[in-house]
Amino acid sequence: MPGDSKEFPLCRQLMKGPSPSHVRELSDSRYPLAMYEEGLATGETAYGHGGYISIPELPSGVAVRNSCRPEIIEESAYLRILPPAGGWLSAGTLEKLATCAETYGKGLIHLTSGGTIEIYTTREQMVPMVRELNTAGLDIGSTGNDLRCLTACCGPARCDMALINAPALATYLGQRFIDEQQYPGYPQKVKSGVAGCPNDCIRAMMQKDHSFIGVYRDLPQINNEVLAAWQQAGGDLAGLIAACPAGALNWTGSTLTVAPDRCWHCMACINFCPAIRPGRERGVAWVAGGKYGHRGPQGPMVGYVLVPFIPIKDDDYTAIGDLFGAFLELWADNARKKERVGDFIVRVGPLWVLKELGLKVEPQILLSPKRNGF
Amino acid sequence: MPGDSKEFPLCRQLMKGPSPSHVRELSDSRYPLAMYEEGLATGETAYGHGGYISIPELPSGVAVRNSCRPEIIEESAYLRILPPAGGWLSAGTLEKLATCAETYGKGLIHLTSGGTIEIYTTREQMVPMVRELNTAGLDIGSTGNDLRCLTACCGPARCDMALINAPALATYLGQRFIDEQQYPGYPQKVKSGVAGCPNDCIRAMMQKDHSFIGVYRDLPQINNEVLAAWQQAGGDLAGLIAACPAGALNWTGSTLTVAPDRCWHCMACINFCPAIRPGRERGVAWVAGGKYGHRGPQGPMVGYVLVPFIPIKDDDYTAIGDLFGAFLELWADNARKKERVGDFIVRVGPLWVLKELGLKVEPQILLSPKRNGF
Amino acid sequence: MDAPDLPAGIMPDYRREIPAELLARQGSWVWHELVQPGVIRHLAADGSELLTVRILLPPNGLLSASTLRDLARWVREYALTGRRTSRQGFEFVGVRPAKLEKFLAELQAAGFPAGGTGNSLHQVKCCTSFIHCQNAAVDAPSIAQAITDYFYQDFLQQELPAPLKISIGGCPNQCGGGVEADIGILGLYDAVPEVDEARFLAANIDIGLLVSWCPTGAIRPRQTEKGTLVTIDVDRCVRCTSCVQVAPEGISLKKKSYVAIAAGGHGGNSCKGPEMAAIVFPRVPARPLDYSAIIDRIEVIINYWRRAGKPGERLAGFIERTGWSDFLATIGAGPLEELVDKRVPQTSIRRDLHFRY
Amino acid sequence: MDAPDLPAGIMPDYRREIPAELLARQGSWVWHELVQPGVIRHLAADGSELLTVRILLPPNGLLSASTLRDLARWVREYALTGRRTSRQGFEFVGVRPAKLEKFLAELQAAGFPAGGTGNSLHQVKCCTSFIHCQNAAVDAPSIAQAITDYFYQDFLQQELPAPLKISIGGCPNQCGGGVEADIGILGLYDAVPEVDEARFLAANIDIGLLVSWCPTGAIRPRQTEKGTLVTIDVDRCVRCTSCVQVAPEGISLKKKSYVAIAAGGHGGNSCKGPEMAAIVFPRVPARPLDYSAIIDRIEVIINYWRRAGKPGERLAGFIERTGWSDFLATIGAGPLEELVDKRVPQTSIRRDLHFRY
Repeated sequence: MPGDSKEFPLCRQLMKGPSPSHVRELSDSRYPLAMYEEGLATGETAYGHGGYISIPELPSGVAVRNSCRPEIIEESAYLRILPPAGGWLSAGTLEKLATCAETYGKGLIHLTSGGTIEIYTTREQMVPMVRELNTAGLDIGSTGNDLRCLTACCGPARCDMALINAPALATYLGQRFIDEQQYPGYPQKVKSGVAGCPNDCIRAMMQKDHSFIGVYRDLPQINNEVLAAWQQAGGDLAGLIAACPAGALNWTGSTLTVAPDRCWHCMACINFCPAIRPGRERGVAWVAGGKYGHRGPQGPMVGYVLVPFIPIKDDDYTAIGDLFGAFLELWADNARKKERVGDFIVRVGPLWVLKELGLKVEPQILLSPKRNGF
Repeated sequence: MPGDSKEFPLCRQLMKGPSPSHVRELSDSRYPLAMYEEGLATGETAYGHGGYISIPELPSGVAVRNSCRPEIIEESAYLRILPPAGGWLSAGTLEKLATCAETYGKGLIHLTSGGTIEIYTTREQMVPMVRELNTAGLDIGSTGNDLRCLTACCGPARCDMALINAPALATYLGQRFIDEQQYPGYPQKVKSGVAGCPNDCIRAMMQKDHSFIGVYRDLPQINNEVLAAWQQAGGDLAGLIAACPAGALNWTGSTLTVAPDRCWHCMACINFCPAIRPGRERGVAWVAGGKYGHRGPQGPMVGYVLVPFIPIKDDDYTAIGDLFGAFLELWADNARKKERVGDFIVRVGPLWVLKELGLKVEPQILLSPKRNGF
Repeated sequence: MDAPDLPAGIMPDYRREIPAELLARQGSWVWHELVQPGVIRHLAADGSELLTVRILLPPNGLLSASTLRDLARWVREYALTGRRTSRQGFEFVGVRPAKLEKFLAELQAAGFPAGGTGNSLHQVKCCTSFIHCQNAAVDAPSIAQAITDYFYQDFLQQELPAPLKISIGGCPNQCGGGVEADIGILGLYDAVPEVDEARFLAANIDIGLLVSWCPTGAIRPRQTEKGTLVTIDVDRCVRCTSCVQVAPEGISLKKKSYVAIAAGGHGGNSCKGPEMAAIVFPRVPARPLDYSAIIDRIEVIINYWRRAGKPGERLAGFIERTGWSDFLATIGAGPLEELVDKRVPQTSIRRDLHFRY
Repeated sequence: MDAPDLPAGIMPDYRREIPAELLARQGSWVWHELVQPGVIRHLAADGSELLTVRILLPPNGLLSASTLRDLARWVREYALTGRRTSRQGFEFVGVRPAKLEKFLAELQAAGFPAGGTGNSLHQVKCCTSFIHCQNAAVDAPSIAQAITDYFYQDFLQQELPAPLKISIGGCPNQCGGGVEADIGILGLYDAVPEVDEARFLAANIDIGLLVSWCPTGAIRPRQTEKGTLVTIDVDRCVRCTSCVQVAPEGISLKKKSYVAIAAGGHGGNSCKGPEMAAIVFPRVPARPLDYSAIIDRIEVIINYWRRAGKPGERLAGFIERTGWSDFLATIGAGPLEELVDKRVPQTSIRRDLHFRY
């Protein structure tokens, strides 16, 4: 930031608080701070409509924001990088990103809310930057009407709740559908996610057009020895029993059991107590239609469950990939222009989607049967 | 029924079971049983489109069903009688109806599912029959696009749960809006009901376009002496506490209390235990939009609560009548042709109705605030 | 709404139907209990009592004048007054305790037994159908008769987990209330209405009303050289027959019909709040008088609830506790594909992972 | 999707980001516990441990190359690897227990303190807004900064009833996820978009898309002599700005803006199932950098929940237990008229009598 203390007064103000400041990061880079100051001062963004651009030799993942203040910056081009699943970033990758951003960009990295990584740059620097990213095992994509923001939770490398290997499944899908991530050919963007268990820490059911969530089909496994130790150490048994939203936990006085007909296979007891572990019969539920945005007839919506349980055995994701691809094709063939998956499913009906894909309605996906004779 | 045992075989079959038979009633009257036999035999009704007819000197409540089998009966005319509220029928009224049905009709009385009373007759007999009904304090109406099926539950003359005098309120409304019951001037029929408490035994919230339901605003009254006696007589205290859907009942070991912040003012505990009586601060909730029929954009629907509590003091129903009339006028002025109240309210929004009537949104009517930024 | 040349209308005064001694007791009742099937005792704080006897009427509240006179006679002899119930049954209110046994015997002998209270099968409510209505797809009264005959013992005793109300509506108008009962039967049409172009054009049909009344937007106007016609989208049509009601002159229906059976409707506000019944058997034949397919399915539902329901647990609460997936599987409901909402909002499909197996 | 002349794309392999010793332990973790704010200990069945340190990043995940190098250096010196969280925070995974204290002190000194775990304020998630986006109605990062500064202690300690997640989306696209957090902030436009007829006609605008994208049917095509124009129904328009996104050439917007504050969003499936947050303050000024009106309201919400929430009770569960009517009244929400759904289905209005006063 320039030395003159009268410059960028609003930006300066954002560096005064105790918490980490984005303005400090911006000013430590070659980001044009005057653009941000302008936005803050006028109460309107200084960027104008931009879009995805075509750069020879590059797939999607290259875009530009127009500028309403060309005297500050003509335009702001940026690359969008496909992120390693699960958010994992080794020291080497962090350094490689830093180097790319410094060498070819504005020295700034953006970990977006959608899960991708962006580097602000110029059109000219894009091809060399992508070449360098490629050598580091990274690539660009995820802009325009393509398969976007394919993300996962951290997975079993760190999490004790992971029912499936979410980063592995996301990586499998990402590789199999790499063209769909890089070459926009869909009616609209389609965000996808893989969550390792029904806790859905990444909120895939709400944010993603198309997601798989790890689930179990048998019952939570109770280890009564561990339970006794947990109680001795102050574990709150009454609180545990009350935590079950389905009222499925029963305490006989000496052992804890799960009522098979009541358990709805969530994570409440498992989250609460180390003596309870998830069931062993595992797979994914398939959910489609989530979105945060207020576009389209439905606006923001939570996705619909289309299949409650698809088994996963021996880390074979082929069947899930087949379904993932078949659905995207069905949507692409039948959606209206710019129709998000959620709006599409509401319009054609979840039933139609299942029928077209040759799938049956499993009773578990019914909240209740319809309450009319139509 | 004619003596020939080969006639009306299907009708005959319906008289063979142990339970009371409608065919026995039909055959004890001058109802043309061949019409019913025809319907049963073909699997299709033998009646055709009919409608409400105009008889000089009579208001609505006179109608006709056409016949698809004119050789059996040319047409079937009928009167619809406004029922005494609460379903109350004295011996004298029963006899008067019997006499009217025999003298002027086919000797058959129909207690309809909508709560009215019908007598099948001919066009010619209508005027004299209505004159005789009038002398008995009865009148016709409730056909066509008018105020229909204004009914109530039995009320405090028999029921221990009645929070308000539902038959009295229904009778007040029926008298004040007698023209609206007799002279169709609305866009569509509008069924109305008054239920004495949230048990809503008459299902007004579901069946009626427009209803008032007795509610209380303070807390259920617990008599701990009666409670002790009830427990001694085998009353199930744990069952009582579990019966509260809001988890608002607390047992201290010696007394039972209601948590004021949890109680949602239903009848669960009051229904369960004689030691708990409804609160004393009483009034009605106003509900609009219920319907069973699969017509209109919404099909069958439960009504919306528009006002949670309108106090009733000293049996003064004027304010409720004012609201009842104001709403009907608003609907009549703004509804589309043949638009039921439920479809109307969904189209214009409950908020618009409240605003036009100069009413505020009370927080109790919100299930939750809207879950989008629209 | 001026009708100056007509006499002022009369709203009947319910108080005239109730003797003064009972009117005077309005609001004094503080509790009620079931004495035996069909007999309810209301209690006042001062310990006084009021007996009610509820009887089964024939389906659809159809009563000959002579039956009506019987009811009147019984009222005069045994009770203070009477009332029709909202389910088309009948109650004698203020029955003299000393005469109760005699009265019940007389009712039984006359074929109008007392019952339908508490944990019993209550009066089956239904619409008029083939007896006196042009809209009926199926004949609700004869279905009601068949059901009541078959489950007659459940009307006479109180051995079910909780009250059981069955309602039958013969067509999509659902005057009989099949949409809201513990078990509901809905008469439905099989065929999509058809437009008779010549008759349609000849009649003066309100096309705006026709289009706006269609709940699914299946009817669209179509300009032709001869005038405005409509087309009916077969995929969108839900066979509600609204269009036939608006334009019987130009739109007709092949009357092939069936019923859907629904379960778990509930009113009142002491549990989840009022909810319509949910369709569990979407397509059951209902050719008069062969109702075995309907009765079989109702029996499956009742038997499961009777076997696994807790005391006091209505069918809706039972399903809520055990879950729809179990209920649907146990009763053999379906096909499941036909239980899913066809219209927006598609509230029948889950948006959480609360699965029961 | 053939692009024969381009090299095959690369989906990064997440396993390259995780050292072999940690990959080998995949699936071995059976429990986790919070050691102190910002420090999580995962436990394996064999008793071995894995430490994670979570730090606060600047709003919106914007990091200079030098900060990125700091992160890399810390990974190399103190941990096995790192990861960005889905809330734009950062975690060091596999922190060496012996070096934990030193590491935490170094992070603190560098201005990236550990925290945001368990019953604390977690990283405030937000979109890019005025920093690099054309759609923003308000500037989410500076709002996030103001909130984080103000509630900084709640990030550093775990004294709230349960975790608290705040998200901010600067425009109706809601990339920041304001619609789903415990407390969400949604940037909204005040003005209804306006059609510039001359520019609209001059541009080649896809009218079908324009009409179909409008969530409320507020845009209708209108034939004029000059060509097809559109009109925007002011009463129906919900200011989602979809039309401006489809046709920026012909439809423009006065950029007066504000925020709505929502509460009680929740994901996961261990309670009611995922639900978006509900609007409680529909219109709060958000002029940069005067965010006191936002912070005041958030503080009212947090203080009430802090005072009356039970241990472990997320904001949504707290509201569920105490009821919306109480919550709205206590925090002074409203005006209530603006909290009601404007669109079908109007799920915000009750259809039962479950009233709390």
